[in-house]
Amino acid sequence: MNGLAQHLPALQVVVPMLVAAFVVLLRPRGLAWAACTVASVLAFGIAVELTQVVLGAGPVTYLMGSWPAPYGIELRVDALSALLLLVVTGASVFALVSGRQSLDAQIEVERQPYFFAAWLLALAGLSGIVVAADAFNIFVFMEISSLASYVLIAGGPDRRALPSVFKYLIMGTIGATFYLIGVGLIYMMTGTLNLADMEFRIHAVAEQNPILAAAGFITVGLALKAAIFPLHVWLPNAYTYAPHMATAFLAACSTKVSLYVLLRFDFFVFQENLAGHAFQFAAYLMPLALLGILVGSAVAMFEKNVKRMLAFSSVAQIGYMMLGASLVTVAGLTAGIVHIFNHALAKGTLFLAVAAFAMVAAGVRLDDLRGIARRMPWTFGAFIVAGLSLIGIPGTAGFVSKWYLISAAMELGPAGLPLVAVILISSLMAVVYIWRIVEVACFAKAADEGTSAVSVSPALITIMWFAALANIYFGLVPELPLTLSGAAAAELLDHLP
Amino acid sequence: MATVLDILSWVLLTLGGVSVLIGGIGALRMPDLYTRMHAASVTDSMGAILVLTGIMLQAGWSLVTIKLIAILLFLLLTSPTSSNALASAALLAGTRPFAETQQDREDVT
Amino acid sequence: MEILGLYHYWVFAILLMTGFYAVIAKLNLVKKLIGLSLFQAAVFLLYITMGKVDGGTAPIFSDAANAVFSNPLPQVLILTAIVVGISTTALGLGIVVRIKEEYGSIEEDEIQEIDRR
Amino acid sequence: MIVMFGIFLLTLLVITAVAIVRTENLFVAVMLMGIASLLIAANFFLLDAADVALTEAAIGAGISTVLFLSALALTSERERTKSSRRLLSLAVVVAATLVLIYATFDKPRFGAADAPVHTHVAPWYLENTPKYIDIPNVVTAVLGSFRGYDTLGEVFVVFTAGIGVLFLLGSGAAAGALPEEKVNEGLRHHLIPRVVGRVVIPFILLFGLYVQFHGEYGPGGGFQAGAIVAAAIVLFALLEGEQRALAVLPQRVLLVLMACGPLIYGAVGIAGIALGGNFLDYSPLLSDPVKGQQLGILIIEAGVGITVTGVLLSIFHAFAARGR
Repeated sequence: MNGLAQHLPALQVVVPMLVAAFVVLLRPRGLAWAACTVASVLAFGIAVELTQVVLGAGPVTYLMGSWPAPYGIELRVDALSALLLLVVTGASVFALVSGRQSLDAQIEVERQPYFFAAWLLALAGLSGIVVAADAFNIFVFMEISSLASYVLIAGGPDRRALPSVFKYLIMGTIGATFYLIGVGLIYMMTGTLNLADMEFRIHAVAEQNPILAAAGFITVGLALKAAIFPLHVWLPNAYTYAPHMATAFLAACSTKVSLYVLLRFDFFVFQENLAGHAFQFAAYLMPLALLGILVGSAVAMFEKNVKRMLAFSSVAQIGYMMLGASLVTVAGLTAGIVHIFNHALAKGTLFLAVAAFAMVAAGVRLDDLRGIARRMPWTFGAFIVAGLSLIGIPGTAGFVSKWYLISAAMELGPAGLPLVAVILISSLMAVVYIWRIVEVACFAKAADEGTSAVSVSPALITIMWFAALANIYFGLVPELPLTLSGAAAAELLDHLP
Repeated sequence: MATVLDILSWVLLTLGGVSVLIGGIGALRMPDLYTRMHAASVTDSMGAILVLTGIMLQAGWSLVTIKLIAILLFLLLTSPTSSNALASAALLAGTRPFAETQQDREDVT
Repeated sequence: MEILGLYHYWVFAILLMTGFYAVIAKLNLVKKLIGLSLFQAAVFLLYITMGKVDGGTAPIFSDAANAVFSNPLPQVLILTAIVVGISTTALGLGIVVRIKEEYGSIEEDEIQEIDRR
Repeated sequence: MIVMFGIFLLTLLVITAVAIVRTENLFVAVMLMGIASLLIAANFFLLDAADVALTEAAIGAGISTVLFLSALALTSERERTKSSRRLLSLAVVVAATLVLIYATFDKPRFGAADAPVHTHVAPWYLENTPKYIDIPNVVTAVLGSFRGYDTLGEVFVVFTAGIGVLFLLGSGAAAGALPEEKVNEGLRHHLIPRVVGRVVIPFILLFGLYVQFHGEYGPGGGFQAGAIVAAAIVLFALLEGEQRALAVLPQRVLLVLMACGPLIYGAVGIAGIALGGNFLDYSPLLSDPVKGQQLGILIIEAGVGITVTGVLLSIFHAFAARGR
């Protein structure tokens, strides 16, 4: 078994990818879901195994084709990548296991093999980005994951999915191409594509024009993909009109992987090499992060469609992650990274609950959810737990990251007070928009009771509650994500002199 | 011998270039689709033959020459065919020749 | 030679931005995709330009001794990028065709108008 | 001379690009885009990138134009509305152009042999290709082996696009049930194109195979070959009608081809693990590592060619079936 264990970083990507090619050939089309789920579970197992290895023995590297590092392609899994792998594969497993019923309702059976192949390709693409240690390889897998996500989102039954996905395709491609330009400019000045080698060789040319331009292109390109305010315009519609389970999967992990690449580049490649790196973070990214938090939450307060409300809330949450990173301290980064994990838990659970609502109610607008709490008490309970986690009530996972974020901001002294204020205000706004749903669901009179003969599958309820309890578990026992993100933050920052 | 070949090849290349130029001017200046196609075919036929022969003379007797002959054969087969397809498509789509309409108009008045 | 080198990079910049302009300013969805192709093609030019070596030949070994070869790596990257580009275009066109079927239009403003109703 | 030629081509390219943006006729824009691709390909050839030039000509000017045209046939040929936000867009674009031009001034001199690009990683490939892989075309060596993982990813990008189009537009399988009068007859009643097509198509297929298997020695490889073979079959479909093309290569077969390429590629990679190497390590495939590398590259190139053919044809049929 030890023989296979050393290949885990490669298998993490290859297993879902090859199963995807296999899925389209499956004859009884119902098998597609099963094959996809099995591959996802396998990928999750590999991610767990890798996390244990990383926690025990530090970063793992893997040489593709056995070629030495800057010449061949290297894979590298460290604490940060392990955390992201857990989030990506975990989200996929949760959404698939619980989502059979919802997906069957939204995707015609004859189209399902393509849909599930695209799902696995999205999974493989996202994992591929996370394990890659090569700038161009990241681009290739970014494209796999993006194309596959476009397919997933376009599967939505509402025709408005199509213009939204087109917009996403255009903006996503612009982002990827900007990234490619940036990588090209760096390659031109350093002659290498391997990230570690790049960091080392960029020293000599750090102050020259092309590197500055490259930093700009890469940051803007990845910010587009990560939906950092004000480049988030593709996100709300794409998440609103996608099939519910695809939203649950993608909302939990896809933008965060782009954010991960951004952190990789900013901290590994540029950090020591650009004059005033910390200052640039504070000057450009922090205001955007703060604006994103406020605008995202504010818009969410007035949204009438629950999925869109949660999507805008995602824009705000990405702001939290950026805010943590833009403090450029161990505490700040730890908070930002742990929020990647906690937000995935909370938002994933919320979208699962929304998918369950959608099966019984007529739609996912606020009006459709009148009195839903009485009809679906279990689902609604899970929704409340996840909502509390999103707000950041003590005892939930969301509280952990907000607490860390606030204490990181307090480290700045008096200058940190406005940041704390923003975080608190935004949390209050979160209370407002979650409350709007609670109010409608509990106290409004249902328009038409008993129209739905459909009942939510036990798998969905179980998984949803499992995820909701995970929110509480990681709120009370946050060791695992905190250890990983602490290690990740330390790794990102030990490059500082 | 080499010089003669060289001179010959350059003469062919120049002539080929001139035909391509004529074809280009014709395609710009002619009044309607059919006459434009007629002009452009100078590029296809004379231009291609002359230029490719010129290059063949430059290349001497080697694998390159054989490839060039293959290209030439391919062009001689496909370009008249595509012109034919284009013209009949235009006719089907109802594009009338310019000169004819002019003539018709004069006949009417 | 210096001017030619810079000229290559300038053409890259101009092409890139011409394509970009079509993507952001045009409302026709097919035109946006055409602009996107142009935008990506410009990047290909950037990579290939940096791989050129004076007096070099294509990096294919032949019998000629001590030849100078141009850089193979950017060429490999761009081979990949070209294929990625056509894949994106194909998927984009597929979406446009579906939009046309559902909305009867491929103009962004008209589609927004229809959705608002 | 070459310098002047380069400048000429590039200038032409800029003019074409501006024309593409300005024209309101989408058909014209697509044709101009094809011309721009050919100009870019010619320029790549001047820059010593024979492989890339071939690919750009086959894919950029060929396949991409076909796809755009089939999409235009299903949508509309003219832009109805003009631009929006023109001044804002123009301002953004001009500013970004200036930034890019500003960035050019510290770049290594064009063609300088001592630029970092030429001194760091690339020489290793040129030095070690004869030693480890021993094929003349270094581009194929890097593509197939040294950076084979990127190429695997690329095959999956193509595969994803194929799946996506089939998912969106349906697999075109319904075409078989069409009433007789609606069947697309292609140009069956046009004698000249059909006769010439019959003569030419076998040679195009032959050329495709040549490009496929000559990739180790000269410019070529799976992507180009796949595009060429697909082009030949598309030509057949145009001349003889969709139905006949689908009779030769039914949708189901195309789907199998599409999925087979990645599976073949992945199987070679897994074989590397099974035989004691890393993923995509071809050396253990045969007792002689160099021969093993060559075999590995041959197989994965075949996988690439199969996928590209399958995907391009599936996409073509999906668009074509939509038109009826």
